[in-house]
Amino acid sequence: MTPPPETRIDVQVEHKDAPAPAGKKHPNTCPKCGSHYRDDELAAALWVCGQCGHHFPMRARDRISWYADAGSFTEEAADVRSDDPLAFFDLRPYAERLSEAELNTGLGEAIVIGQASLDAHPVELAVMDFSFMGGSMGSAVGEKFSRACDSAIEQGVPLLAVTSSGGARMQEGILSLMQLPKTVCAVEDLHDARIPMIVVMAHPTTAGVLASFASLGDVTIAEPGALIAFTGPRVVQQTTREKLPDDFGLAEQNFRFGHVDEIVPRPGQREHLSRLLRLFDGGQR
Amino acid sequence: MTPPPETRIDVQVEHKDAPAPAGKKHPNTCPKCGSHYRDDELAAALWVCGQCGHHFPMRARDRISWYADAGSFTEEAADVRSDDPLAFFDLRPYAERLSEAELNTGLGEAIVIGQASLDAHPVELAVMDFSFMGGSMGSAVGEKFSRACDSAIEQGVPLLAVTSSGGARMQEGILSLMQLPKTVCAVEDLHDARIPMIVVMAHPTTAGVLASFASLGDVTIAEPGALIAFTGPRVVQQTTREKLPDDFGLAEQNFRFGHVDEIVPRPGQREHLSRLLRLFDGGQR
Amino acid sequence: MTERDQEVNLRRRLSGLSRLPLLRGARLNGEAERLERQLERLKADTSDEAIWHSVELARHQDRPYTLDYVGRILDDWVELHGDRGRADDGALVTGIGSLDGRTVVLAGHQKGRDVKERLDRQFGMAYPEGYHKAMRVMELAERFGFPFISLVDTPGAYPGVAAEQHGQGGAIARSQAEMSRLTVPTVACIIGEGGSGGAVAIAVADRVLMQENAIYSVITPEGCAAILWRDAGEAKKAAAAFKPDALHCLDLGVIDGIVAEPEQGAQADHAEAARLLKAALVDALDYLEGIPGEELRRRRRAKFRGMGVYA
Amino acid sequence: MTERDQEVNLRRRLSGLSRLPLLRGARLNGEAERLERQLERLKADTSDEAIWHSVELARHQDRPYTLDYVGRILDDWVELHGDRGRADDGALVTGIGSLDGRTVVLAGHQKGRDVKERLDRQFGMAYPEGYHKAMRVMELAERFGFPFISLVDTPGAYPGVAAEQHGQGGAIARSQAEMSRLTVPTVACIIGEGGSGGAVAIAVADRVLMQENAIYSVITPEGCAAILWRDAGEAKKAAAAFKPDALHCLDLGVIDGIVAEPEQGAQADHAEAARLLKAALVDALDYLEGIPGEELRRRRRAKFRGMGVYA
Ligand SMILES: [Zn+2]
Ligand SMILES: [Zn+2]
Repeated sequence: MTPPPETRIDVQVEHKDAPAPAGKKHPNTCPKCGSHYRDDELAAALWVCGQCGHHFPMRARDRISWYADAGSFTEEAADVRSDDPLAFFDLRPYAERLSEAELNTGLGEAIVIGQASLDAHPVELAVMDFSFMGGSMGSAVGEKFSRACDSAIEQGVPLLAVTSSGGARMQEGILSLMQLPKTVCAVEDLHDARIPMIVVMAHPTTAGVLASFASLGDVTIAEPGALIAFTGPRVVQQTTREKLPDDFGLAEQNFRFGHVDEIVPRPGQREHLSRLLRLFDGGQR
Repeated sequence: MTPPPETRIDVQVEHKDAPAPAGKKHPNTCPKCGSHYRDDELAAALWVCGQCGHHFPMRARDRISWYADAGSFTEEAADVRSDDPLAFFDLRPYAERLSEAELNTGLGEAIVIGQASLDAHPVELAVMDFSFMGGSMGSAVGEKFSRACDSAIEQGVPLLAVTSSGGARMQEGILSLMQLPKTVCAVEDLHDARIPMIVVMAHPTTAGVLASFASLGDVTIAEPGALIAFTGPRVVQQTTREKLPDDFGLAEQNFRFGHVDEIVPRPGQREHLSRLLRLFDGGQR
Repeated sequence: MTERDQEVNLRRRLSGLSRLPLLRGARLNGEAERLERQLERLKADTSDEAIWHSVELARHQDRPYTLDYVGRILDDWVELHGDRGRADDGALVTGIGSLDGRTVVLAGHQKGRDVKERLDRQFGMAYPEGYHKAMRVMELAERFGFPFISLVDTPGAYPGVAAEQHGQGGAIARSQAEMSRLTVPTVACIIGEGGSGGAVAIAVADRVLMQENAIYSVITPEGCAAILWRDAGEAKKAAAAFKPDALHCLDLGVIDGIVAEPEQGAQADHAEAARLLKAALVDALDYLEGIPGEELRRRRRAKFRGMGVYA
Repeated sequence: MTERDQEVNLRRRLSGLSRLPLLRGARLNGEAERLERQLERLKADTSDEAIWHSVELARHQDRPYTLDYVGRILDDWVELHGDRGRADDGALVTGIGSLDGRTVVLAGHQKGRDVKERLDRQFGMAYPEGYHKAMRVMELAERFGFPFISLVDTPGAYPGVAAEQHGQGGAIARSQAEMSRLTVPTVACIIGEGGSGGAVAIAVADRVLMQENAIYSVITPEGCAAILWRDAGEAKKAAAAFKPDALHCLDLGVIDGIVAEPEQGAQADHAEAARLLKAALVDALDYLEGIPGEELRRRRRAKFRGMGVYA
């Protein structure tokens, strides 16, 4: 596993409910208990705080290196890039934000897809990366996720999706909203082919991604402390003035309310996923 | 519409949650507002209190005479009777209770089924009668309801079921419980044949009947004030010591919680049902 | 694209559309000229004001809501209540009715007309229970082969604590999934605000229509402005940037047709707005009804899977 | 029927059963002799005491519960939580596991072992949410062709205010309906208390088995006594009258086979009880797996539709 090229998370303005950017603090400072880590220490610990168990964000390529058996990953659709159909311009042009994100993250988009094996079980991976414009879903993310579904069907192997997203990418306007039904239809095609999808919800899984493919897993696990909400706490409070429960929107609350199958800390994830893949391999049809 | 042969409701011990038997009071005394009615007055008003709208129990044959176009009803399976497979004996033998119920009600069992038309729409009717051992469901009731499903399939007409029951008939032991999956399977056969079922829940629709075919209607209407509960208020209170809401288990609460489509007082029922039958007749398949 | 290119592009699309069976009724009803006028208006449409006018009309307090249309376009109507699990959500109404001799199942967001009704119906913002109710009637439509029609008019799904706890995201996802599985003809029309996930939850249809002054967007203009401009007051600027109006949605391939409104907007003449909507719905159903169910589903999924622009 | 007739009748049934493929495993494992012994015991079984003994063993506090069996009979196991709507009901556990090399989906009521767990799991009495969770995993089984196994052990569905408000009756009905629709092999086993609607909700299976000392009944003995004898203390009398024991359920055609328990009862030797249960489940699946899905469903419905005795 190689350490990530850049561990700082660019929250930008895309995601309104992510934890506040670390500001002056060193990015490897645990926001929960204040412990400091060197990059290599944190990487070796799967970006989990050794003191308190806080799960730091994990980059897509790091997660793939970790999940996939050594050398087994073959990336797909790496050339798919976002376009700018609305010539969108807010405080800065969308095109400029895209270029900057690519430069900062070394990624072409907020999701990486490809074929791999996990503990010798062949699997299709679709892993989101929050550092690319808050993991927001535009046309390119929707297209790449859909292609992952098709590739899983073609290979006849399960799809393992890891979500981390602030929602739809509003710079693509209504087309970003259309990525919801687009990815939903892709999952339904997957299910018609009787291919399972396992979803791992990482921090944060919100808005348009939660309201589409992320919620359609046959089995859904969440990382501890991950925010999993359609509407984040700030907007809920501003809109309704309701008093929010302490664990509002967190994985733990979602588990209690029946929305995820299990909360699995990173150290146990690979074994958990391997067991699931083994089980899905044992059907009679 | 002929007045019922016997309007007194024999609650017996079968139904634990029905309103207390009227005791010394005249059976035509409204339990809600105390108004008195002659038999013919009450019958002419569809057994609805003119003062307060309370819905008195309605006998199966009266309801059939009312719903069915004049002369259109042809009874089916009238000869199906309960048996006594366990030779059940509590304070009195089951066989004796059955004979008495038949004598008192003029019915062979707690449900009457047959073909009819309602506003010229052909329909299969399955109407329960609470006066026959509290409308409890034993093997004969399960069989007759199932035959109504088959008859509806054979004719290709909707099934209209009216429920009023204290639950499974425990004198038939485990066989009475098996009427739940039996009637559920009959409804599923009906649905596979794309035949609709409309359910009218009358007071009380509880326990085993609510937990089987009564809950599987494509459209479900309830009569005002009807008790609709799997476990009735007395047992809930005795078991859990919870404070019960005022309208616990009533049709109105069930409507608020999303379990019935509409509460329709008797004077509007026939038109409501006619409209539904007309709509179900207008499909494209 | 220059403005000129844009106009040419749209003219081509509109003229193409007028040849589609979908718009047969439009021609018959003299809507072709209306589309021409829309096109004329488009030339001025690059102004913030023109798009903002649509936003205002889409949210106009006198605009007809779902039940206003139901009363005018359906001959028979029985509202079906409740999700069979927890609640009856007044922000999303469902029922079975008769449209021009055809039995249809309908679901639509419902805003309130007066203060009390607005609160009761949460301003047309549904809880997960609303989407569960919609899924229930979709299954009813599927079982009996009734076409499914949805009328979309919501600022978005309800953003509350209980709504989140009850699974707002999952409900919206599953409602879309349910629509993508149907083998009956499905038509959606955005009749006011098509706000984000709460809107698309019931709009995964074979034919997605939009009224002339309706809007369809990933976020409210105010929400977008608050995030991207850091100032909710910049809503006009945001709307101009993300272009939620019907013509741009048509241009982007997101909708299949535009339903004309009375000259001053649907709020000015409910009866006429209903007549135009009814004609468009009937035309869409006429067009769809010959197509086998499996083929409908295949085409529907292919259409949505083709949405988006990427390099 | 005289006692003599009853015995003859049962002997005929048992000998018939031992020739069924279902009991192939039983023969191999020497269960035939066990059945003989059961038959011997039956002669004394007309006494209230013998039936009551089953009631006591079925509710024995040391009796193995669903998760005790899961840990012993499945090689892999991943518990699946939550109904995707409102809650994760601990009174009914669901998951996916591997039984003798076959992936299966399993659902079972779960009582608590200590005071805290008993309260957390409501003594194995599920809310509607529990049945919704069960339906969710049934759909998972159906989608991927995994056999569905249920272990039944509940005094009944939870009798509470919220349970009623959330639709207890409808949930039980729909869970049965869902089972009646499955095209995968389904096996249910009553492993303790098979209490009323809460039990049958997950027991509409191709093969319904009962452990030797389990009970299956329309109401608890105490509940029946309270209503019919007007005295809950007459529970023994009630149990003797409605006969909830396995042999009588077999005699009435309600179950398809009896799973032997260790000599003193399942509570005395969990490992042996699990071994016997596993063998019976594997046999049942072996028998069912050759039958096409549509045929399984047809036969399953025909079986339940044939239940009951009437004149
Ligand atoms: Zn820490
Ligand atoms: Zn009165």
